[in-house]
Amino acid sequence: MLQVLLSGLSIGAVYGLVAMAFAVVFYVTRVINFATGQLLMVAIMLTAGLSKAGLPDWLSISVGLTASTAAGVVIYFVAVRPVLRFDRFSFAWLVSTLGVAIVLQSAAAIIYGPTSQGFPKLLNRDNLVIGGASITLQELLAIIVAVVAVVGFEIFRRRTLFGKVGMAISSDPEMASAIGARVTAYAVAAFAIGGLLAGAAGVLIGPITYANPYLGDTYGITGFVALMIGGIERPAAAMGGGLVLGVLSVGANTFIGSQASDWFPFVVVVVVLLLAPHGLFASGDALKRLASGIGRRTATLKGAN
Amino acid sequence: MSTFLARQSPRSRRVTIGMVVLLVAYLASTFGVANGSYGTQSLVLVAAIFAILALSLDLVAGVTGLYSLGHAGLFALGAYSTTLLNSKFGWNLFLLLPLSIAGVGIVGLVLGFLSLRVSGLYFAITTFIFTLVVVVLLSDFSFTGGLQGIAGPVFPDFPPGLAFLGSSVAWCVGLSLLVTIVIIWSIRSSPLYPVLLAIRDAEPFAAAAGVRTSVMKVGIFGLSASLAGLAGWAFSFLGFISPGQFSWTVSVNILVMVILGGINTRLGPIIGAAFVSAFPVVVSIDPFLQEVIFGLIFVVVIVFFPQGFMGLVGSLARRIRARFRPTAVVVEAVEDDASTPIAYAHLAPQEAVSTTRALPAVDEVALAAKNIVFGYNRGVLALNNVDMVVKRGNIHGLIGPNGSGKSTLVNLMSGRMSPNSGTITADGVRIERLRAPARARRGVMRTFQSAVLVRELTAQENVGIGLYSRFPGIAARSPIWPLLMGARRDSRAIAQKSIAALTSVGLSSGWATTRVADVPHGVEQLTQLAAACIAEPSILILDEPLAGLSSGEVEQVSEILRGLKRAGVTVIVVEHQTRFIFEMCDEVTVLAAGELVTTGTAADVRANERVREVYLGQ
Amino acid sequence: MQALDIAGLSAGYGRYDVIHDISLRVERGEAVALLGPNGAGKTTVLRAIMGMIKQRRGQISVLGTDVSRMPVHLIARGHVALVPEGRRLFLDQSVEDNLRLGGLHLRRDHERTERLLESVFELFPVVERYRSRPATALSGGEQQMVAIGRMMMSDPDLMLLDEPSLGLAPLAIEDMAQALITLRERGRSILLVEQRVDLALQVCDRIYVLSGGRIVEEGNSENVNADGRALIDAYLG
Amino acid sequence: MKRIFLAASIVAVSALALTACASGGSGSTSAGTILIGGIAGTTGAYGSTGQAVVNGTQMAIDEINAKGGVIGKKLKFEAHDDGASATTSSQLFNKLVSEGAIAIVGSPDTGPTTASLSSQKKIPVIGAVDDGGLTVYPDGPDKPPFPYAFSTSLNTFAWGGAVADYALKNCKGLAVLHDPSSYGLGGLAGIKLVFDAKGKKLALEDAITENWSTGATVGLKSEIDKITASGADCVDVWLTPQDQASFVQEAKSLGANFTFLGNDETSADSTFSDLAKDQADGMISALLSTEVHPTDALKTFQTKYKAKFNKDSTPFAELSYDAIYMLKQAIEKGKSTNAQSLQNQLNSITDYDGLTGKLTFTEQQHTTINKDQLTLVKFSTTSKSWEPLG
Repeated sequence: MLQVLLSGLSIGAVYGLVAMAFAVVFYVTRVINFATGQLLMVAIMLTAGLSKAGLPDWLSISVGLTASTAAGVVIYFVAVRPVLRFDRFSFAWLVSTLGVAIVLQSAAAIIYGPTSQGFPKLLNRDNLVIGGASITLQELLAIIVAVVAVVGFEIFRRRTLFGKVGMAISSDPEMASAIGARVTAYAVAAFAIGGLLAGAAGVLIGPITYANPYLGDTYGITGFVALMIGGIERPAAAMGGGLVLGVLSVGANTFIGSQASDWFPFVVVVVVLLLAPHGLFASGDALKRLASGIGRRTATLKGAN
Repeated sequence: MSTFLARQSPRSRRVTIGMVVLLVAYLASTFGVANGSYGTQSLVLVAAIFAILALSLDLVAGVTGLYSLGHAGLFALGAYSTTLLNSKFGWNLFLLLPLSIAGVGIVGLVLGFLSLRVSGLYFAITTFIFTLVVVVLLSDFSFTGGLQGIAGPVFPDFPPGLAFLGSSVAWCVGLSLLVTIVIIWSIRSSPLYPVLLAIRDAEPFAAAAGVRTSVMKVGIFGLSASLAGLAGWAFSFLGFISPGQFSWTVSVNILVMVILGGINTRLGPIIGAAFVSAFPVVVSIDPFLQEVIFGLIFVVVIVFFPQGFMGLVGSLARRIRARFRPTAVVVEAVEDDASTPIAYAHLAPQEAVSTTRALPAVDEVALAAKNIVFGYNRGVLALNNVDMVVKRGNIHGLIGPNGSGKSTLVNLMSGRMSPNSGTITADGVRIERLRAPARARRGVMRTFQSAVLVRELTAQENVGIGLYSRFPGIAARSPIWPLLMGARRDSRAIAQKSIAALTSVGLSSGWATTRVADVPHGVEQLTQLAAACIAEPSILILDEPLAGLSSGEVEQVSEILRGLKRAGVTVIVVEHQTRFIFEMCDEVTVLAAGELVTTGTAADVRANERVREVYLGQ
Repeated sequence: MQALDIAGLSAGYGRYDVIHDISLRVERGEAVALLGPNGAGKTTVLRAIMGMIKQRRGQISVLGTDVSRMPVHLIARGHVALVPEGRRLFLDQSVEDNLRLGGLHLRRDHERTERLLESVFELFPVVERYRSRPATALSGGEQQMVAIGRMMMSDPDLMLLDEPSLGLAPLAIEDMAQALITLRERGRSILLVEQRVDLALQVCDRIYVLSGGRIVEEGNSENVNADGRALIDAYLG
Repeated sequence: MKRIFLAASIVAVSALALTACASGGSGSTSAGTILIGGIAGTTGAYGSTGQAVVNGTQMAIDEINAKGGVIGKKLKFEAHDDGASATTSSQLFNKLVSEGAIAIVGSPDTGPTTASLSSQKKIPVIGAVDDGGLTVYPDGPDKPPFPYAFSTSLNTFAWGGAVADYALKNCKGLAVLHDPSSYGLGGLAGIKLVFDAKGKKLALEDAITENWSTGATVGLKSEIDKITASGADCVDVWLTPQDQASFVQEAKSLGANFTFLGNDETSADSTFSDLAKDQADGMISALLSTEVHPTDALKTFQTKYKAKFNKDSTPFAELSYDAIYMLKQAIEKGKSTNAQSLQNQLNSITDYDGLTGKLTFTEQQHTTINKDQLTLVKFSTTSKSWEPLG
């Protein structure tokens, strides 16, 4: 049980970081960056490539993270800003960010070849046994990074002036600019943070998955599902969704059967969406809202008769 | 044929000829493809199937504003049910056609019903999850062939006598696409199209016109789903089906096709489908480079032409037309008008609105709100125990300072909201729990403070939305609208009545054909008034009809109100301009801070001390 | 140098102009009211000054600087602040956070920020009492005070107010009028959009009357009070 | 109105264009060449296999053409990337057939599609048809194969059988982790065939859904406990090389003392050994006996291949090369490129002496490689190579 929880949390932390990368961008710009998975891939590929070329691991990792951060910013300027300038409410960014995803992925395949490459082992060799459950240091690191990311982000959001400006932009971008906030700068920052979070997820998962240009698809989609479970409105909720997804997948695998990890999380997602359409952690108390929702519906039904 | 054509007007004759030419060309090209090489066939047929999907998605996404990512899942259901029921149970393929259309349609209705509890992005997400679940189920069960998939059924060849027609599958797919095009284009040319756009852009307006918007949305999603089922049915004959062909990326790709081709256009989804599905097969260069270029095209097209290929074509066409006929550009003409006063048609107040329902019995009560209590979420009460009784055939004013609860009361009377307690009766019937469309059908119509109209439609089309509840079966008939004689007659009737209604509110025919996005505020307000009057309401509620009107236009509205009164319509007017209210109204109700101050004749109200206090701020 | 000088401004949404050829000015330390019926284009004028809509023709200068093509946030940093229609507080944040966000570009000047915060609390003691509450928990009148406070926090030279009396109880309106008069006495320039003529006349030195997107009348408050009463009545019934 | 005419003319023009294409397409191969189509995923994570297939085929065709072709005609090879998409693969299949291809080579990644289309369109599919096994025998090893699918490819049944033989001799219990596609199920079927014949049972069989393009399956760790609980001491990891490497590393770092067995992909190229590094030591797989003890012909081929493509040859290149020569033989014997004739002739090839061994097709046997042609091997980190077992 503890093993399930630990393994689930460690992989959930990676899903959660990708989900958070989606959510931070969405929080500020109301855009879903469909190339988020590919940002993860960029960090993995660069880290692997540089490490193979003989650079020390820490340097490869920092270059990888810097690159995914920068790539996030580039996506904003190339694929998102021009679209939003034309029409703030269009969904056209869906096509353009998807286009960037295809370009990044294929470019990586051209540069590195389509097969998997080795990734520095980092802390993956060292094991820790907690109460009969074992966890590698790398997995522990993933959980720690996730906690730091979510706590750090929340502190930044609620306690610093910059974070509060971000909240203001999220709720009313026009009014925020009317108090002097540079909305564009914040959008750039959001895409950068998104790139950094996705890159961090990549570095954390790399030792298990190795480096492959097509990893972006795999993790983009799981991160997106985690986002759905948690709720898209708040980055912290997205991380929650990732952790829930991780524990559910590992739990389903252990208690139901190996293939249950494919469908069980989706059953949960469906139930979640039916009960709390805006995600599990969207606003404090989903159950309370559910109860009042049912009450309201019965009231209107009665009214209709 | 010739006599049939002779009976038509020159314009509709040209349209009919055009349609026939188009149909013949379509069938000829289907013939060409059916007799073409396998290579051409598989290329065109896959593109055609995606065109069906893209068209059906455009109906929900582009027209109705519901961005569905569930179409790959629905597509999969159609393809798999056809394949499995045929190969495992031997069901006839032609029996499976209606079955998969209806079956997937029903799944769509259920999915739509569940998903529509949330809107916008969350609708996309819920339907997205649906696709994920379908694909996971298809891959994990062994009777579906698991991950590796299953060979589709073989479509029977033509009998020898018809062998010259070529490949039967090509005809099957070609005709499926043709049916889809007919349905989608028919809806686009039917009076349902403006209604759907109104649901997308101006839902309160649609509801106030008597459209049950949520039922309509679920219904349209169901129709779109059944077209996806049709696509799935046809797709199963192309060879091989496996879960990977219906993954979420396919859902996204269909949306990409729609956006890339041009959302909410006739040809855009078809062009987008052809491009996206054919590109990887047709362009044979280094495969990785090809992928890179594919992605770049997405970005470049969307960044430079956010409205897709059709947007590009449209702007080119406008430029060319402008070069040859620079004076004929409508937009410029309108902008010229902007600086001059609105050109009103000759006023004919006595014909303003003919109503058959209202009975001129002045003492009878038309609408009565009693003991109304209403509060927004746990806040202060917006209305506290308010009474308002409106006599039949009267013009009844409702005034009060900002924030006094006038708009709230109007919303309660028109059905946008229901009171916490208290009763509202119209013509003696309790209506306080009815939704807006049901009240509209009972003859209670309203306008909105700031006009909410569909900006991309013309004034005339917007006014036509008001007639939705007066022509039965618009929704049911819309998929084959142009083919129905009665429907075409109705279209003409709706157009004529709309123009007449616009004329009756004093707008000349020039405005009728101008997009609302391009008309000045006053015209928009009057258009809204026309849309409410056209359905011949017995009770008409006007929420600040004068907002933003010039003095000439105010006189115009007065004239219209007098016409309505003559026709026996009961009118409730909320307005700030008290001079107008006192001049026009038989009775006036005054609200302040959510409470009733007084009701009485203009003179009574003017003389009332408390009114002076609270309202005039003295 | 005027606080605000607008010359020949035409602006609107989409293809269509809402306001046509507007020219108006606000001297430094002057309070000016923009009156007119609903939909006359008053809000559009304020939004155009703030850079929130693109204007098609004309020029807007604030304190001698041309802001016609400037992005919104730079205009806001150039000593202009807006109390928008409907207040538009950041509802998920506390009252104090809302106020401090108003002083965003003074964030390095802690002393000044604290001083401004004090002056807001001094003007609206009720706001100080609720400083740590979320903005949603406040009544309409209290929210309006927070919105005005938020505007004051940037220490602006030019204050734009869009119907600040909307939804307020008569007593609250009186308080607010007093607050505006105090601000004007402190040398701030004010452009007030208001439907309540009495309030506008009480606070402002001069008025402009807007109708159908054009300025149809301008004058001093005294003149209007004396013989312009009829004019106002003509507009407001 | 104008728009309608515009649309009509667009449709009409494209109709004409398409008909023109159609008439141009079919006659193109009659001018003294024989077209052989190729479908292989040359992009994607699995792309290197596709490239090997295309290269090997091309080499055979170039050689044959250099020696004057077949029955007086030159061979022409036209290969396309299917991007591992079944839809694209069916489109390409139809396209190639319509251009007059007499047979299709491949596809190594969408084999189920090409194999089932081959029997629908009655056109032979040869060479690397996925990894043989269930792709060619859709209903199981003891049922008839697709009549037009002739796989010279590595065969999951064969590898499964070889691994099972090893396990029966050396293991107390065997656990199998397999992916649920025809690849993993084929391996499982091969293993079970051997176990069933001896009346033995597997200690554990678990299907793991993995992303075939990247591997990158993360739930593998929890399998380790299940395997320990089942009492198995040997694990056959029938997954992608990436996942094999990842699993072996995890298991070893957790101190699990299993004997690890692989599949045909494990030793096909260096992906597994590169990724697993030190932990690859002791991994058991099987290689074609011809790989372990190369013939002179194979050595020559490998040298030429390396010279031409600057890459080491893989079995996928070699078996595709063999497939073309077997096709050549079938054409020459039947003196026809007619599909029916090709089918008959291919079915009667016995003991063809190819790079991958003595190859035979019969009506029941549509895979050339069976477990008797395999040699069990073990990876040694000291020699960095697969060494034959005892």
